[in-house]
Amino acid sequence: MEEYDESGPEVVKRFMYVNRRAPYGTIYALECLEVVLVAAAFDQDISVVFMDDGVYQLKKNQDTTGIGMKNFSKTFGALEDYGVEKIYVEKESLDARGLSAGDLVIPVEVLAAVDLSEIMARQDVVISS
Amino acid sequence: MEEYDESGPEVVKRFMYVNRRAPYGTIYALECLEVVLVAAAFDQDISVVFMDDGVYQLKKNQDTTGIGMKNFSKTFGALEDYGVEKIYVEKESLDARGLSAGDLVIPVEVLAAVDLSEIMARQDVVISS
Amino acid sequence: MSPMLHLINKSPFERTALDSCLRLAKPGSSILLIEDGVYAALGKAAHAGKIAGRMEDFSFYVLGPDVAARGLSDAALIEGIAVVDYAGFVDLVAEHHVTQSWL
Amino acid sequence: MSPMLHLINKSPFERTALDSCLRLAKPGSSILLIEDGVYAALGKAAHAGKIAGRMEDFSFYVLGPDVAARGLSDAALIEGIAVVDYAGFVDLVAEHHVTQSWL
Amino acid sequence: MKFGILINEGPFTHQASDSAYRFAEAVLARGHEIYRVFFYHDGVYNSNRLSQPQTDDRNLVALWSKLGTEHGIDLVVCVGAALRRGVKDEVLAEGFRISGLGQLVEAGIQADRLVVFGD
Amino acid sequence: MKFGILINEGPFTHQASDSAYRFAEAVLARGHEIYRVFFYHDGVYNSNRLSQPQTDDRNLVALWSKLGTEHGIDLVVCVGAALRRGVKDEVLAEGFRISGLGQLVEAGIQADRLVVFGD
Repeated sequence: MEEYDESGPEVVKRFMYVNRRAPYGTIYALECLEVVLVAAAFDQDISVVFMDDGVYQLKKNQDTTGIGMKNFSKTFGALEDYGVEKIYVEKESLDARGLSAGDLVIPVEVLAAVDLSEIMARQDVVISS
Repeated sequence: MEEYDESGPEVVKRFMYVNRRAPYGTIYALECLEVVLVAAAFDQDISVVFMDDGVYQLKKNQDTTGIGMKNFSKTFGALEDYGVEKIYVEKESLDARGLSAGDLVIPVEVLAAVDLSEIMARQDVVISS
Repeated sequence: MSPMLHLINKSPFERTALDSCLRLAKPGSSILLIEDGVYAALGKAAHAGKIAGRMEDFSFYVLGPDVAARGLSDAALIEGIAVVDYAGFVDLVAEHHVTQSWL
Repeated sequence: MSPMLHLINKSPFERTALDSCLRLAKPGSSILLIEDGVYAALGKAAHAGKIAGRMEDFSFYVLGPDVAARGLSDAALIEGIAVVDYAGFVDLVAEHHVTQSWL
Repeated sequence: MKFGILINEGPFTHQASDSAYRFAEAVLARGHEIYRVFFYHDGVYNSNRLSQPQTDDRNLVALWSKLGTEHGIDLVVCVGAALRRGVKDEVLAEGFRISGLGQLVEAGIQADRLVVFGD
Repeated sequence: MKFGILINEGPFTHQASDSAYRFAEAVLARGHEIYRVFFYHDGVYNSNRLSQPQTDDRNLVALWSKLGTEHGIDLVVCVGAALRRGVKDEVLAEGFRISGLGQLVEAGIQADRLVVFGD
């Protein structure tokens, strides 16, 4: 019985995936996206956060032909199809970089740190890389 | 003839090894020390620099028993035996960390950034990690 | 809901993880400094004000074995930071609803 | 002696490599921004003043392929930074007596 | 209480694996259970049985292998991250198994706490 | 002019190996010579022939192997760094050789320029 309670479909946790790293300089951005795409298949409450240099992952017009790496920024567009709808970007991080929501490849919810803080505090699992 | 000129003992270059990372959190400090000990066997002009968090490599009283890693800070004492005598520490980095030369495991030459800058500019090879 | 535990493993001199954590963590949370993050606990270092100024918002902890490894056992830590060992680390994780690592 | 070439591959938002380089590099040196270091070249970002204020001391370069990869080809770079490709990177290394990477 | 552990970095280069190992030992000593240790990113290198540190250094692959075997802890290496980094069954140390990212998500669901160690 | 290259990080996780590879290609295209590429720290992982990235991704081990073989470039993997990380002859890709740190110092002496790529 206990095992059923734990693994049954009614166990829904709030998972937050936090992206604080720029793309291409390291692989963390790409491999975190791979986790999120897999996680979307589970019936859990998922949110994805981009803050600090992580906001650069979503910058429009990436063209990686000159560095020989895959341009994975287009894959963010698939998040909606995968049912991942809570995509938050910290306003302070955008501002510091002279960016705004219009510079990003997908529509996101831009939140001030104080509001993002409230959402973070409500999570059950926070995964960062 | 040209080959002799290049590989003969009279080719002496100024090598500088730059340490900017704290010990234990990453392996760079230890593996850079391994390079310096090997480099000492070559008849070249060697200097070793500690700046930024690299100055923490030389902090006295390291005791790694609780983290299960080798305490390699004692090995810095061997540098002199290996003939490595130019050991520079940036004064600004020490000051920012509330440290002074007396806190370090070996005697070093403490230099202001402006003076270290002159020595750096005279090198032939700079190796960092 | 119980407060969060935040883990910082980066030196405040080299990375901005601590700054981001202090900006985003909800007051009432706990912050544990491990690995190179322990340098943030030093009372005499230039960044000491960052933590000293937030003592009323957060409970600060530092991992003793990482402090000792770095030769800082005799250094003055910022007043009010509690030193824990690995067992204390486990207890902190257990006592808080969720743990976030600021990598 | 010809001046040095300094390589910066870290974002100025996350690491202090650029600060240390600007403190230690001898005026007259060249500084090339590569990889995540190219974010330091953005005219609109908060750190722009760090480089803009040192234009008389150093020659600044940025690696174009890394700029394009990060979607910054249409972004305004700080005035006076020259964009080079990998061939230009090689030429810069060849023209300077020694290259130092601020890892 | 059931703990999950995520390790993002390989042995030696970053302290992550060392910290996670000491944490795991303390979890068990405290009477808790470890539901799973998941190795992602460069963390997959922790399962490479060819690793041969100097004799006076700790052998993290052997330590994890032993901890996993002796306590029946599920040590899971991410297949995607492992393939690109050249970690395959032919070099996999005892006690580890290679599987998909779903195992990480499942650990997040099943464990009461998930702790991430990385760079 | 003779160039030496030092690579401190493994493939994929950091851009270092990618940058160094593009730089090496440009060095050759400019008519210069590459005296040696030395792989240190996690850079030793660049020589692991088991690396199998996704088919639409670049294969850095294969790229280095090919560049070294076709242009006769000396690709040296540090033995000490490699042993602790489990990179041994049995997984070494073609064109690489394992040797000591003296080879790095020698590259510094013999090459006109040494460029370091890392984290």
